[in-house]
Amino acid sequence: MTGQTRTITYRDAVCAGLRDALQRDERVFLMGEDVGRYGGCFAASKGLLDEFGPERVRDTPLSESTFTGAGIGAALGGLRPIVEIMTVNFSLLALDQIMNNAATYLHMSGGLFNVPLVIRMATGGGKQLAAQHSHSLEGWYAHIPGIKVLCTATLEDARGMLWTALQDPDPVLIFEPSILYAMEGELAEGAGAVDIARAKVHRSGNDLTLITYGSCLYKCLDAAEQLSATGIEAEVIDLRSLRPLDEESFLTSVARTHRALIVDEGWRSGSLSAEISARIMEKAFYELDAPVERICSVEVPMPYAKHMEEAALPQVATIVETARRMCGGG
Amino acid sequence: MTGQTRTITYRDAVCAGLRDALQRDERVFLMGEDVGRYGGCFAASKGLLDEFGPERVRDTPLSESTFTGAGIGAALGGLRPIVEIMTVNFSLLALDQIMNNAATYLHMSGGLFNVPLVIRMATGGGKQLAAQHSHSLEGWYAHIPGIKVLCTATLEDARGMLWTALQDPDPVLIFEPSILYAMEGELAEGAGAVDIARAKVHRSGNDLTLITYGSCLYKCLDAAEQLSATGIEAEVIDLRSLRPLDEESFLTSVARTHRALIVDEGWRSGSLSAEISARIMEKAFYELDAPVERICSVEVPMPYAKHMEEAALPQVATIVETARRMCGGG
Amino acid sequence: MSDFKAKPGLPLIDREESLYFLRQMLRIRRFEEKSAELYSATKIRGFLHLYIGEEAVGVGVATALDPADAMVATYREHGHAMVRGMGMDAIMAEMYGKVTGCCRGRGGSMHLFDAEHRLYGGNAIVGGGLPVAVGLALADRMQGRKLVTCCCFGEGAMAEGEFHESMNLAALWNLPVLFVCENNYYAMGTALNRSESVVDLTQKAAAYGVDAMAVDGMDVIAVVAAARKAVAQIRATAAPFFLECRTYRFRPHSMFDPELYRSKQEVEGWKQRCPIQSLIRRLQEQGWLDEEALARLEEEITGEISAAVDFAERSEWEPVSELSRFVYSDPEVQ
Amino acid sequence: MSDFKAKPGLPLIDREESLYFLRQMLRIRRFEEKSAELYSATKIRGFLHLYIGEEAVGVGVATALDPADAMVATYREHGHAMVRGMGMDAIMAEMYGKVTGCCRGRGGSMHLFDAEHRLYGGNAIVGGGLPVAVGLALADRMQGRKLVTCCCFGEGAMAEGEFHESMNLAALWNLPVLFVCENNYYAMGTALNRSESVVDLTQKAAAYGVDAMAVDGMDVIAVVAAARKAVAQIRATAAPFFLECRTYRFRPHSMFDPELYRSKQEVEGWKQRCPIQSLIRRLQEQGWLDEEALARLEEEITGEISAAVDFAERSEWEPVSELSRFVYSDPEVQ
Ligand SMILES: Cc1ncc(C[n+]2csc(CCOP(=O)(O)OP(=O)(O)O)c2C)c(N)n1
Ligand SMILES: Cc1ncc(C[n+]2csc(CCOP(=O)(O)OP(=O)(O)O)c2C)c(N)n1
Ligand SMILES: [Mg+2]
Ligand SMILES: [Mg+2]
Repeated sequence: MTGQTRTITYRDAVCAGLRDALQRDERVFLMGEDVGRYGGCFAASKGLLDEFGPERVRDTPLSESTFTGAGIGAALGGLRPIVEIMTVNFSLLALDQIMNNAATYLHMSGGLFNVPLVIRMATGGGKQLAAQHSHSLEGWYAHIPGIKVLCTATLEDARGMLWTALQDPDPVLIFEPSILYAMEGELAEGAGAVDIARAKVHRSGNDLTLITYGSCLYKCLDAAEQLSATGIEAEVIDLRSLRPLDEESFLTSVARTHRALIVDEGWRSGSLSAEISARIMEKAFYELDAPVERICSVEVPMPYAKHMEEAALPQVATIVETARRMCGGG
Repeated sequence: MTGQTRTITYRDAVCAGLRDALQRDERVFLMGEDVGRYGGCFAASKGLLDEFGPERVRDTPLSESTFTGAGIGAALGGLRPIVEIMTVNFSLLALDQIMNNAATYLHMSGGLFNVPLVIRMATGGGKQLAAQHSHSLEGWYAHIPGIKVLCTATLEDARGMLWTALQDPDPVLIFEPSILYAMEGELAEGAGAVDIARAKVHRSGNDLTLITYGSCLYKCLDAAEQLSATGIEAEVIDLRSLRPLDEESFLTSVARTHRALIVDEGWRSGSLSAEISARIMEKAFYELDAPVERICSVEVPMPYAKHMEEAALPQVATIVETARRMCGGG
Repeated sequence: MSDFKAKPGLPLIDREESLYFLRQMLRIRRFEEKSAELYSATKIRGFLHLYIGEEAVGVGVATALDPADAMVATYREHGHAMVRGMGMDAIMAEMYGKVTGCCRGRGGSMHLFDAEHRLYGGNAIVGGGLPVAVGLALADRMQGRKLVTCCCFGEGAMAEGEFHESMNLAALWNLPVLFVCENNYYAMGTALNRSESVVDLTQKAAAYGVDAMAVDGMDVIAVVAAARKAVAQIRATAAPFFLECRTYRFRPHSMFDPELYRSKQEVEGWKQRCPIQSLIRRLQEQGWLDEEALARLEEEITGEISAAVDFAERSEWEPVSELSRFVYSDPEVQ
Repeated sequence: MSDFKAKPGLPLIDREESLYFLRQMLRIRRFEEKSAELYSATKIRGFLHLYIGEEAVGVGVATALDPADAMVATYREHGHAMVRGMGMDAIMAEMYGKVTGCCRGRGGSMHLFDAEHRLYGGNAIVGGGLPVAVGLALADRMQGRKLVTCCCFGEGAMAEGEFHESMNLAALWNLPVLFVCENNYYAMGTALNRSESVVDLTQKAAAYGVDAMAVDGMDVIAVVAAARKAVAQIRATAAPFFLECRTYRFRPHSMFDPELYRSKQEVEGWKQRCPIQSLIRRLQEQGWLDEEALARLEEEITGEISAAVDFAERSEWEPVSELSRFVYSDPEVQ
């Protein structure tokens, strides 16, 4: 790897990952609604149809359940499909295929049939798309054994997780926070596959652990900066893999900071944040100087109006405030 | 209410609740696969077709998404539909209608349209039905704002929750643990509607709180008896409503017992038990003498073989053992 | 399948009515043009799907319904809401996100609801409204109301399983649903022939024994005629009917669409068949509309739109404290 | 829709083959009779769906396939597994829940899998196998293998949206899927005419431009002939084909069904058309089978079954410590 970097968007990073996969392995193909001629509903596959042709970049009809199930079949048949479901909101139509087929084939067949399938989808709110288009269900998906669940918050991960996921013999769901597609940043020229088993510490600190993933990572990093100005040093952990959870990462951190705040865009009750809190309860209870807290989305179908949506989503100010209170400050 | 009781099965109790609802309100009708001529896949609606006719007891084609959505439409149109989805395993096909329509109509329309719909479904394992027919997803459903989620563990609740749910202006999901249909017990002659907002303490005790719902209630009660023999008095709480959660019930109990063990048939990670643990963490941390623990299903697609299924599900022995350890015993 | 086909370019037979169609189509057109402007000015956000080019369909179909009939539409439903009777004020304020919007700013462009006019959305999940429409029709029939539920959806929705399930259930149970396929030949960037193996969509209806008809969706007179026949048949038999309206959207799918998937010529070709221009031409040919009347009409509509924009601008935001209201009907439940 | 129809009661043309069909059908019949017994004896648990009465379909269709072709079936798939080549031992042990079962006892009756014979389940979600079959066909085609994927499902599954989506996708992408509808006229207790508005199921195929044929599913010779034509056409064109086999299940839906929804007479009427009895009659008429040969055949099958039961009885349970194995391929991942 050279030391050189380029400024690109998250969208470009996703696209580069897709291109890379299609180039490297002829068993890989991409299918989903409007991935081809339209260029992807977030323009993340723009140009790939021309580059790889309609056999390998397949526009599907609107039928989430069947093209997802077809991805399972194609994986069983020796290919390495990347199924794109435009957004998590539409994936509910494919849930039967995901939970009852993709997640069960290996176990149910006593090890005979594994399903090397990658399903990508955009997730999250923040774009005023209202109740049916703003779900953050990646943490909810993480409940399902038999699949792996990733969420790519950084350019590195958007670029590199796909290839690693494609090497995996089992179904992997990759969630891309849609609010990040336009985000710009620096990416190493030689960036490639990344590990998908470990969480990543984005900022070190000894006073409090902020545990998060996805687009809330940036809210946590902002909050950590503000906290630092008031003398509180927060450690910020991006989980990256929501299933399996790298619990060691946050348990180790909490053993040092003795305080944990989880920031999760999912609806609070039954969110991934609850699981993390419960694990800390079970495995680091005696390390805690204060109860673990959670900042999640308010439990409402997402409203359209901007001020209402902002009130529903986790915000930096709340993180700062809560963290300060937890650390005995204001 | 007379003091007299009758011996009936859980199945009969469900049936009596259905009959009652059909008799009391002509806007009520039942629809689902095989609810009519077959008599219900668990025989819970046997006889109702003859009694109420095919307009009010409607056999549907195999199309979970559409008959659930039609239930939403019928509720919007002034009826009080009871939609039966045979089992939770098939409800995945209807999840889009449940989450994107039933749960959102009221909020998304700014209060214009409420959806007075009841959806019933069987849930749970224990019958050697393997990976695609043994899900316990009621706790997972409890993540969704805009719906209410009930789970009926007792004859009283199987008999009485339906009518209360039908009075509710909003969508209510009622989960019936399929393992309980054959359970016999005593039910008061005059049994009727029951409250659906409160959890129920089935057994009092000061040493430990067992928090559960559904068929695990009986495992907890068994365990509590065994614990009692060794001098540990467990309080046993049946949550009954999984959304909203009656957190007061368990917080009050934990404030007294200082120890809580949650028993939940859902897969451990991201189960309702995690939410309960997290809430105790947040609201009763300083009351705890030991970390809250959870006994859940092992995170595997359910195997068919009996011994393997038993190993996957929460069992009395594990509850007893864990509770004793938590109380400083063996 | 039904054997009657509406012929294109029928002579206009009713002056009042024809002028009404023109007014409605123009109202939609100008309202949406203004909306696009306001989107660029960031007054309106989220997704905005314009109906421009397709106005004859919504106007034609809505005209054939009685006020008490029900409608379920998609995220491309400004037109439907307007023709059903919702005022521009309520729609514009909704798109501004103001509390005076039809849904208090909760829904936005994709989720217009109206209890008085029985508009049950505004559904942003493709195909998601179909089962709901079947249920509404069931409720009407079970309660002895001789009403029709009209369900509008794009041709793209016909690939979804719910279309099939809903057609089957409506036919099986004999439910008064008017299925209106707004076939604009594209689902976002996916052309009909890349979405359906059989592009004659009335064939799908045949598989369920549902009477069907295809009509020129660029000709409002033809759409009205077809829709009236369909509605009359539904009212007489309670059986569902499938009406395919062949139309075209002149604008991108939403405000984010680079339109890589179709040619400028194709779009231009369809624009030649603009439903508004051709009705104006026919009205002028018949001597029912002169330049002055048209100018007056445009002016009235401009006025109505400015008033709506004014209304939206002047309106209040819903207080944030109301956020959790309406998750449940009972304000105590959280 | 295709215009060729297999005629019922064709003369038997090949002795060897006809005897093979008989053997296969009898193997299924006797194996399942034994299974029902073992269910009552609580050796087998969970759901057990018997294919008795429908054997001609599975045998006929499987015979038309090449060993390298793929199959996806339902929870009523013992027959399919056997004809595809899975031994009775592996099936019986699976239903006992023993580690020597085809899926180590993980799947049971509803989930028979076989990598060698490309049997991809055994799917207990009605309609759930259809998209998977489409994907398998896609994989074969994209990798240049001229293979067919055969997907069996009941007529009840045709009401599910996934049927529609899968037919459309297979037709649109020209994928070599043989869709086999095992129309036994009931989905649990729901009669076909309460499940479908149009009961001529080949009409559904027409809506996707898929060639279709209906065949007497009680006549194995007719099923084989039809399936061979279908498979040949698929191999030649890669296009999907829809084959409806009209049949009947003689037994209850599963072991818990009181059969309130159909009359004894109806069941008896169909039993008169037992595919096994009628083949035996025809073989005897043609002088290709005498009592002795039949008795010998029965005896061989009885022996095969006892051996399988023995095998299952003698086999070990999978150690509980293996429970979490195969959740993921990598044993380290939990
Ligand atoms: C289930 C689902 N999948 C995908 C989308 C994203 N999406 C929104 S509109 C659209 C195209 C729909 O096309 P069509 O039904 O023809 O209606 P049109 O937009 O042309 O009016 C798509 C794919 C969605 N909203 N819902
Ligand atoms: C999606 C789904 N809904 C309901 C069921 C319960 N169920 C199992 S078999 C069956 C009937 C299926 O009938 P059909 O497709 O005709 O097949 P058959 O059993 O007659 O072979 C039903 C309703 C299921 N397994 N899956
Ligand atoms: Mg379209
Ligand atoms: Mg059947």
